[in-house]
Amino acid sequence: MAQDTSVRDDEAQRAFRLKARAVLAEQLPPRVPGQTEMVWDDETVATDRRSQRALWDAGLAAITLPREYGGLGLSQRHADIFYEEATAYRLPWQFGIGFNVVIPTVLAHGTEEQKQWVVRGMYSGEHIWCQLLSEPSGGSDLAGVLTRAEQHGDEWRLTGSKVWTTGATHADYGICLARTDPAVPKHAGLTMFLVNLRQPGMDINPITLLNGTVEFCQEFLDDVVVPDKHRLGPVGGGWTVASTQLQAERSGMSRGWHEGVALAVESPEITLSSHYVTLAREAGVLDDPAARQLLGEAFVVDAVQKITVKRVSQGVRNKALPPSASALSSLMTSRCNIRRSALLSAMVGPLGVIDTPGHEERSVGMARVATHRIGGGTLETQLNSISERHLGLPREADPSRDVPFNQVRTNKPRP
Amino acid sequence: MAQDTSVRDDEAQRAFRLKARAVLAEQLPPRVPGQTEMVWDDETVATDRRSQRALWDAGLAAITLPREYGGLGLSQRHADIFYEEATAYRLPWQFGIGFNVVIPTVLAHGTEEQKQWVVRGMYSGEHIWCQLLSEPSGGSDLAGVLTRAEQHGDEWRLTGSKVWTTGATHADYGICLARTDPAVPKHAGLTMFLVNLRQPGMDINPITLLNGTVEFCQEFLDDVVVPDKHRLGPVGGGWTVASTQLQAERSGMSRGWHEGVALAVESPEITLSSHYVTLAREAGVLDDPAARQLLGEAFVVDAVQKITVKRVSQGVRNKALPPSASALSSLMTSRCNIRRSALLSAMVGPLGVIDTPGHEERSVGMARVATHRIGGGTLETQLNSISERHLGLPREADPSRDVPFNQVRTNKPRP
Amino acid sequence: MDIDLTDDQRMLQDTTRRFLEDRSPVTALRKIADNKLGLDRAIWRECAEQGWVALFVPEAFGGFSESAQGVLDAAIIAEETGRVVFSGPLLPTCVAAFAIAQAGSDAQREALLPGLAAGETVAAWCLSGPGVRAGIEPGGVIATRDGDGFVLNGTAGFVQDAADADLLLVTAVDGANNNGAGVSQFVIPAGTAGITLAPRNALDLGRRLADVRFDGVRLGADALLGTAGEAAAMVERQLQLALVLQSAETVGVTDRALEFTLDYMKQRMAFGRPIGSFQALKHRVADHATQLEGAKAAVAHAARAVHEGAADAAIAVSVAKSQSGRWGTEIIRDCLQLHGGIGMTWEHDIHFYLRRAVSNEALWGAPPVHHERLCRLAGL
Amino acid sequence: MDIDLTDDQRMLQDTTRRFLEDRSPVTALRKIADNKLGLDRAIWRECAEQGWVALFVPEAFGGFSESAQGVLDAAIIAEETGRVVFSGPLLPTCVAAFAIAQAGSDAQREALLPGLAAGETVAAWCLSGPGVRAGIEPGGVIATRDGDGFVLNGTAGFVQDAADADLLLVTAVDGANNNGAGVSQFVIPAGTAGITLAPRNALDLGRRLADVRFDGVRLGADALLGTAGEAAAMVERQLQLALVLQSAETVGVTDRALEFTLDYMKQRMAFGRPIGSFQALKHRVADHATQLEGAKAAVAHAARAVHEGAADAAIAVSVAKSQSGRWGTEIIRDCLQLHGGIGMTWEHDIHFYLRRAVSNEALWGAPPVHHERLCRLAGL
Repeated sequence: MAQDTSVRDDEAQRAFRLKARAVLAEQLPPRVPGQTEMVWDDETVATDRRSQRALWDAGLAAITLPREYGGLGLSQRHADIFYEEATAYRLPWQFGIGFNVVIPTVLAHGTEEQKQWVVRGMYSGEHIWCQLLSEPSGGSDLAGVLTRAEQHGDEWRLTGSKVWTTGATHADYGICLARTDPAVPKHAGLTMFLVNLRQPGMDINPITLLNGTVEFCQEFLDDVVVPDKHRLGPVGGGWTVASTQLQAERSGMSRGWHEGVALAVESPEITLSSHYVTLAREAGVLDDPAARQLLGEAFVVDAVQKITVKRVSQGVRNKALPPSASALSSLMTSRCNIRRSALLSAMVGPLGVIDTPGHEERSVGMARVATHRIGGGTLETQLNSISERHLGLPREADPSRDVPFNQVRTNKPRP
Repeated sequence: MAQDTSVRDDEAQRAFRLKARAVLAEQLPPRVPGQTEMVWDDETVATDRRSQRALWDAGLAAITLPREYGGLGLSQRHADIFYEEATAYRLPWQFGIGFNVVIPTVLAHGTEEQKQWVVRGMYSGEHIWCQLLSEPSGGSDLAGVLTRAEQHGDEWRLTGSKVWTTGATHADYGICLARTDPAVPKHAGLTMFLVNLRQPGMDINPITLLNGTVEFCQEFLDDVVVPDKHRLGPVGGGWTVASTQLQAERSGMSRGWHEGVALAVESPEITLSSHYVTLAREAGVLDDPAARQLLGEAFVVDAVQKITVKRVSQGVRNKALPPSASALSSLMTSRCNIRRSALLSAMVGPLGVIDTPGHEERSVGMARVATHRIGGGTLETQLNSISERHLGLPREADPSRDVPFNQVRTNKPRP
Repeated sequence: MDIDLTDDQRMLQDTTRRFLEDRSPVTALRKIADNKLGLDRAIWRECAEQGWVALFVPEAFGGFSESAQGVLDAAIIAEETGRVVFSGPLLPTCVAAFAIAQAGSDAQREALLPGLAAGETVAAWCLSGPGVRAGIEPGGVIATRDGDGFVLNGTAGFVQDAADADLLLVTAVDGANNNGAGVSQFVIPAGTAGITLAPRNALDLGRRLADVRFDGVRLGADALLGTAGEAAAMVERQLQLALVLQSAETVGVTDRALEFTLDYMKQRMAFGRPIGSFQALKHRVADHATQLEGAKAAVAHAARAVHEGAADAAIAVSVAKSQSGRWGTEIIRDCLQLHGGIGMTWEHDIHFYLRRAVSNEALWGAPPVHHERLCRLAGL
Repeated sequence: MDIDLTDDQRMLQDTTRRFLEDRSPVTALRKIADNKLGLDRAIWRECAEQGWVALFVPEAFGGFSESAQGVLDAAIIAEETGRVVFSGPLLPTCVAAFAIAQAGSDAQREALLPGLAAGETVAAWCLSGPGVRAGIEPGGVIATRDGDGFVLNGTAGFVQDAADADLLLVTAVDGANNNGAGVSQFVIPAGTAGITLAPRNALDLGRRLADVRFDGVRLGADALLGTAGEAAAMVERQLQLALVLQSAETVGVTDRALEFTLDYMKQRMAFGRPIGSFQALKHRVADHATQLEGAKAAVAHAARAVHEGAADAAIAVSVAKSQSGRWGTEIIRDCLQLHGGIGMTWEHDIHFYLRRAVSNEALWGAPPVHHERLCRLAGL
């Protein structure tokens, strides 16, 4: 549970803590342990919008943001206090991408007017934001976007397709990278836009994943209109903006979308998963030394994943590790997921490939099928990032880097 | 044991078989099961030279080579018959690299005089041949050799260093790739030579490996003289010759240095290693289900290695697989060695890191240290070879390919 | 399969591949999965007309086992079924036909084999119990003597196509009054009184699995296959055949998945070049090709050993199962990864391949079960 | 170690690194290996003067355990010793000092601690037997009551620096006449009558290991450490300290090997470019860096948990051992591979690193031993 640091509060901090405690108790729903944080159903989204609005109205939102943009202008310590108090409540998770990715990007590259509008719209619970970044044709090559933006007077028209968007079904706005000049090298011809998702020409389709769940969307943009005042950064400066965005995404994933809350909620000690024990007991293998080897290693995998992510998060936050280290957490999580699925599958043998009513044994085999993660970039992106940014090995040659983009071999956009 | 196919012999083949049987029984030492084939001590080398001479004198050497170069001009079937009969004897293994690598290369690129001289010298037991190929500075980049050859009238002077040479301490000649023109791109400036190893300026040093054994040599060449008549192929044509050599080496490693004899000697059935069983019994873990898992998997690793190497060898021989497939055998062997060492180490735990007098348990831990193989190229060479030659994936870009060699960044030659 | 197929074998391979691509491509499986359909008996009849079961049935009963290389040819077919993640009852029906042809009475052979060979009769094989140790050992069903006949009690687990089967080949351990620790086999109509089915949702969307429960199922002496209490050796031979078919299928699944992954890597562009030109990806698939070659070698060796009744047949099938099972999953898992995001979607076929591989790895004894079996075969 | 060291800790790390690079670099180990030398007591005295053992010794007996963060600081030192594959008795001497400081009588503490702290006395720890299950459980030596004293019989295995030790910390299970299934500990001079040594050639050329045999070794009551039959909890705490030191050492070994491998990859050219620019190699070391970060996290967590006596200390040391042991070997094995041919030679240092990693993985319980221990700690 939360590490109570209230003994260190000064008077103002104490007052802030008590206000937060009262408002949270009155306005926010309780946290249900084990509940998925990012769940995109109408009811949850409505609840989260209400929660965010309540925090805003009570003066508990945008704690560390500058006052001139509607923030409270308080210290990181105040934010930590808020999260210490908030551990028992469901926070408005659906705004996490906005807070962690969109805000830093807009504050770094936006106009005064954009900063005002985005901060207020988001922190008041009105606007949920998403990222329109990857494209079906593009894979890991984010600078290779095919979505075109053409200027018509005071507005831009965007046409193309984006994919792997979290929350597009419920979001109001998205930041969207588009190509404004295909005749220059790929990084130079990009521009970033703030796009209204609720408009004609914007077709949003949930993607069914191989396990039948829906977590992401694909969007088709057909002459979607963006006023020029919603262009973020200069024309042709999109890659610089996207770099801020990607860095913010990496840091955010490393810290957690609601920074601090995960650390505060989680036990600092290593625990041995009772789920695995139940699995082993129900499979009847608790007395089998070979199965116990698999179980024991699964405990290790869990523990190492947890403490590595915690160490990296803490290191990046304290600047003991460079921001590039955050890819270590992503990769460790991928590797642990793969290994865990192999261990538990081996432990339950044939029981892993059938569904036992009322239990989740089926997930044992399903986890073997669905080890792949794309959140935060593919495995390959993480491996490149660690070796190049974190270990300082030479960057992979990119022969498409200096060629006019319209001369680069690309994939056809999928229909 | 040998698969006796004598029922299929025609009359001439029957006569050849009987002659081989008689000569082998009279002239060759028996095969000692488990004896290392390529062992470079004076006594073994002398024995092998005598054996080779005896086979030559009896008309049992160079069976399939053309008569004009001193061969017998007989069919592959005769060679098979010879190897069927030879399974009980120690064959002159030290000549294997000569037979399998040097002969095909010289027959493809040599002058008439060179062919005559090399075939007779080698098959009569007089000349043992080795390959002076890799260099300390070069690694897997074989076309990047730094050893220089300069022409002085009718002869060439070679200066540089070669490494990972098998048998240089006892060999008489070597084929040696050297750079004759550093001002052209790397593949274009090479020439191949037939070099006498027993001459001034040739300094041969055995290399002690990490486990204390000696299997390879490093040579320093300081103005070593090669007459121009011992240049193999045209000046600047060395890479073409080396390609033949490398292909011959790959095929030879896949077939085994004495083609056919390994297949004929080995049981066609899968056997479960009694060595592992002994190890498990002496460690006292035969009744431990977790240890039995490791033992059982070690049986699988052994069996898969054996039957994969056999399948690939047979496939390449019968042209059911392309020659590029031979790298599959090398890679499988590497992977199996690594996995086996991990399994057996886990099985014996602490006993793997101490030496038990009179037993080879120490090899369990030592095998963890010495899993790396460089025979036939590093793991990386095998992986490149399989993905590019066998699977047809695009070749790795080589930015040094088209640049004059003296403008390429290279490693300093080691002293 | 063998590295150099005979002309007949190559023709069988080609014919089977074309037949399956035409009549039962992966889109058929997608339709089954989307609509939760059961066994398509019409397709299975067509398969049988191709001679798939007839390989194990004597000519006198509608087959051609005398003229065919039963196990070798069946392994070629099984590998092809893997390439399309075929969903029919090849394995249990072939095992049943083999069992009845080898051990059945004249009456049983006459009554049952023609229907099996023609694809009119579908068989399911009840071998082991429903628990974690299921797979290669009988034990879920107990047979006790009852006058001239027998009574069966217990549950068989992971029974493929039990719901659609006409015939059950039941492997039972003998109760105390029935020859002690022996094993007996019975061939009985699926509708025999006292049998109930509990279907299980399977990870493999093309495999219908069920628990089959026997509650005091009374059988006449004519239901017995072979000699009571002495079926263990026959069961071992059936298991060997099943493992060859399963491992060959896994090889086909893996081979095809790696094949279309390589195609994808050659076509898919990133950073202006095909992703197959990235060395890290190339090295991964080089390892996959190598381990797959190992699985092919192991299955070819096992098929030949079982076909010829070689001394190492029991060992060879466990080696083939371990290698194909472990690496099938591992290779296709990484192939899915190599597809990037599209590989994670329901609309891409690769998850069907991976589901089959994971399922095959776990059924008929996961690799650990075969590692333990190899220790026992080594006399330990 | 912790991701954010205090200034004091950073200074300790720097000082220790410079001291070791100056006084005991890898060339010292090479000299030992080439000439089969024993323990260099002069160097060990210098190490002790750095305060390595004093961390566990109260000030009254020549140490400064009151002012130091014993386990945390010792782990920092152990990590540094790993970086140079140090060959001295850090682990057994620290464990002995810790044991005597915690459980010793005043007489024992007065007589023994000053010598240990000063590096004049070298200790060896006899914990378990010589067999495959050695590592974390007492059992090789049996103690039986003999009047006021005790008699020891049996063999302790894998005892580090036994041949050079002045002092043995012996962990014995109690014979039938001695409190049943309890565990007792004794601190005795290495030269006590009835003790014989059988040195074993070790894979790790910087580790001198021996079997220590006890044949009716008679001890007075003053040799007993703590209470007869009730040492189990103390032994567990000693084991936790040993595992922290060993795992921290492995992390140091691995960290340094990966570090010089990365340097090599940045400098070594092939095909006109540094080999570190090849993506396949880059991806391998990216994985290594990640698993090494996992080992660092696990060791840091374990050191803190043991230092603070946290509820998860027993779990944490097994996690640290499993992660550092498995990946230490695996990472350095591949680092050796990444060096190409030169890595295979005696003249390159990397084999010393790999030998230490393989040895550390196997001693004090190989990972499988700790996986089983975790199951027991989970109450299973």
